[in-house]
Amino acid sequence: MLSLVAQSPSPVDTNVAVSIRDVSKWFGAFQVLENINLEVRVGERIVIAGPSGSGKSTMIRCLNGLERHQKGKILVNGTELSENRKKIDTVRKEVGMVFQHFNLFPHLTILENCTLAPMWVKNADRRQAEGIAAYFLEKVRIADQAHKYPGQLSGGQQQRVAIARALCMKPKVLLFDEPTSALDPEMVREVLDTMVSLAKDGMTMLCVTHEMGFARQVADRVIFMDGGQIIEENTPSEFFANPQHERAKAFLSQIIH
Amino acid sequence: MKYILSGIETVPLLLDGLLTTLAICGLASILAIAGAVVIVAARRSHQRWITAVAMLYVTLMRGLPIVILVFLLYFGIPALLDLGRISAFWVGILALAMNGAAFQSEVLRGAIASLPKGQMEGSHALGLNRFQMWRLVLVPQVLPVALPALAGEIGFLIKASPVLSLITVVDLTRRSQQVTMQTFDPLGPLLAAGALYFLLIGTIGWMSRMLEARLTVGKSR
Amino acid sequence: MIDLLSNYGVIILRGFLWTIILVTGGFAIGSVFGAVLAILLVSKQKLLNWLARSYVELIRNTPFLIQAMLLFALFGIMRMRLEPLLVGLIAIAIYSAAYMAEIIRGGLASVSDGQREGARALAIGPFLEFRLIILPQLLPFVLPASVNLLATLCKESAFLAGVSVAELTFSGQVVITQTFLVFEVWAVIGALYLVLVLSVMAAAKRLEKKMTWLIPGR
Amino acid sequence: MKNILLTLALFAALVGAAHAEDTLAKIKASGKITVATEAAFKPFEYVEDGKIIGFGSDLLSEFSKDLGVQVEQLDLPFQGILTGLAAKQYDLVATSVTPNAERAKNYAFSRPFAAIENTIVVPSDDDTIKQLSDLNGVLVGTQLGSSTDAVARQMNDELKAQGGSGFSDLRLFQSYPDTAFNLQSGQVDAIIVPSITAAEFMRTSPDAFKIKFTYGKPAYLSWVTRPEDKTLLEALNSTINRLIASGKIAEMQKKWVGVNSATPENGYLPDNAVQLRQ
Repeated sequence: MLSLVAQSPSPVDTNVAVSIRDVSKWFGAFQVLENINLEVRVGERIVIAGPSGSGKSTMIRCLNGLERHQKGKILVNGTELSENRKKIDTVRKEVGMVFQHFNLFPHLTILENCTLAPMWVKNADRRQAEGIAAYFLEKVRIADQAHKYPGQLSGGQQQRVAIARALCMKPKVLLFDEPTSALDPEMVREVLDTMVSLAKDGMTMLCVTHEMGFARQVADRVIFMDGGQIIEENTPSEFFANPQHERAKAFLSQIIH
Repeated sequence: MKYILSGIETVPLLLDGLLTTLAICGLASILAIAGAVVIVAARRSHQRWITAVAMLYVTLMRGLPIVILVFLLYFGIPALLDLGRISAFWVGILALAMNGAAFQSEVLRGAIASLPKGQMEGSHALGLNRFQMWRLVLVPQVLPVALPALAGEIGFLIKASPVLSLITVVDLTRRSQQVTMQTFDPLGPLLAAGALYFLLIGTIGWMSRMLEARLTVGKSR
Repeated sequence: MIDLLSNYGVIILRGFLWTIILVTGGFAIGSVFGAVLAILLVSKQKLLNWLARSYVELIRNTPFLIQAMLLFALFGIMRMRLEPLLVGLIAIAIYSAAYMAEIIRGGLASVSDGQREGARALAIGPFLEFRLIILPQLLPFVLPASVNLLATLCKESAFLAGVSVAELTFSGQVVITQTFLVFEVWAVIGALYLVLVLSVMAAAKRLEKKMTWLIPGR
Repeated sequence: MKNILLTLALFAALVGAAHAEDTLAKIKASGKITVATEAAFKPFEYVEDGKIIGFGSDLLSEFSKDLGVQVEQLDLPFQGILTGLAAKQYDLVATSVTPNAERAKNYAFSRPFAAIENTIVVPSDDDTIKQLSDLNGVLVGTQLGSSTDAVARQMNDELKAQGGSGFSDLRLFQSYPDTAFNLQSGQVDAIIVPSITAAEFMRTSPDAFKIKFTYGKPAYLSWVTRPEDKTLLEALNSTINRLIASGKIAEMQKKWVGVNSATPENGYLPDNAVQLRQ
């Protein structure tokens, strides 16, 4: 079904994965997000860039309720994020997140990290959960490490496990919060490759990252944020070739040498 | 409330007990730190039996309640060896110092263990002798790590010091009991003594935290 | 020495058993109370947080003997007749709760916020988050530390003799008033404490070794 | 352990102890006598305004005057006091001690300077305890290691011998004032204390307690020396004899205790007393 009025989709529009409308957020007196409006369609890959403190991490953390917005409306797969715990949990089951510091559970094996949530949250039985985990660990090319503990893996491997762990919940949307910025340079590539292959499979992705090569390669749109606002929104080719905004230009000149 | 008031009135009567507690803990702390250095040196000795004795000593001190240590030193051993008169004040200081030395030696050992290995190798490479290495290179690095913890250990020492009220020493605890027996006020003097201990130990703890904060300033992390 | 043990061994043994009962009982109650305090210590409820913090600081910054004396004086003023052994047990519970609270709080602080976020992002609810993520990471830290606390309690409990609680040290005093065998009695009592405390400490060490595999980052 | 002993031996050597010579000679030579007192036995020895005072202090100043020496007075709990004497930590126990069979086996006692009785004290509102048999099933308290500790055990045995159940429990406290606090706060039903202590309790808080009855023979109060220190004991006895003869002891009894009690020159010791065998 195709919506005719793309500007104002109805909440039940199954083609819209994430819809952010007029969202603002404050930490105390400091405004971190200011009237954010963004709509992500199913299968879209969005890269969010911007200097540190621009609110980009906060924005995607609002999308699974790790942060609460104070004004505006956020709909994820048609569910509105509110104070309601049930709704937050519904959203979290459908949205995977990959963190800068992986946040793997150190006391559990790789396999257990991947089966924990499916078994306890989605009540999958062990064999089923392990089957799914094995599939995704294979996909991130780390299946041979399944019985090791996170502490025994390199950073890049850990991040790939984190991606697999998120995938095991069969999410409709994947959020990436600077997934490569805590990694040693030689490990960035393997994680980005994994993300590219996910993108090729049609996963809806929102990535906060400074990896502009990745943005060029897979992003449908680049969002540039500064001072808690979305300043520019463009296709990657346009954004890199011809940034509209002064601050975007300054930012790009800093990160692309 | 009435007891809090009577406790406040009691405070001046307790001050000489407080002074005794301070004197004992002060002297015991100095002895304990000196003893700790000796124990650490013994544990680093190449003579196996010296190391073994030092370890045995530390184990004994960690396993024996200070109450029993004091009773053994004050009642038991003089009776066994037919020693002459010994002073409860000094036995008390000795007991606290013996106990403190064992615990503080562990603190020092930990601090020394935290030094990067390269420091010793570097010193050797520069041709420093053992003494120079410790004085010029290692001690200045160990102290900032160990000092706050050592100050904290003094707090433990003060908390253990009421044990001396069980032998002759009229410290803060025993002084408060004396006042209780004199005035038949069962709670006031105790509350006052408790408050004084709290202030004393709290101050030591606060100082050790300040020290820690000061010493870590300017250290790259 | 043999005379001493055959005639007064029962008194000493009874004291030894009471010390074990006092310490383990007080520790058990103190642990529960300490866990509650730890939750208050990390809570954002200002008043409760302040109360818990004050309690912990008061107990940790005063000598155990003074606390025990105060407790006896308080029960006396309230004219409540309790077995001295029970009051001693309560004193140990009160004391250990403060230290336990700090141990648990330290354990909670050692589990990073990232772990909680990781759990939340997977839609794991608060109860499961605690059971599956926080608790298993807390235990390797809390268990050895609390067993060490137990060893400390064994030693501190000797102070209870000063308030006439019939534990091991007090039983030593009783035997001495009847035998005047000062050194022998304190040597026996000391040996019993050594065995007790060192075996508890050894248990803590084993526990620590056993649980290192659980500690993040290794 | 070896380590502790070595340290201690070293330490003791530092403190300096020449224990081979006669204690009295040593006291006179050093010009100082060290005595141990449990200052929790009003009116004989107790602390007021940080100073130990009482009947014993008056006696002690007479004794030191006779010897011509200074006094160093230690205050320590009662249960350690005799063993500390045996361990030579002081020259004399200048605190009131009753010569009983257990103690007389190991220690020498001076001529008594006062007589006391074992009294049973109850809260003033108690009407149930009138005689020994009323103590069956009652929670009784006294001081650990005191003369009344032994008396209490004897009473309990007697109750049981008469077919009673005995005390429900005998609770031992670290000092006599402790027993009074615990009686006052209802922690025990009755306490067994020396009559003088009981009188003191009555004076301090007249509404709280009642003296109910006395038990056994009167007991005497003496000071204690090591059995081998005969010269010191003789010096002490001569001071006490002098004071009794001059009527000074009676004066002191009046002043501190309020009543007079006669004390014998002989026959105050149990048959097994070590000093009788010498």
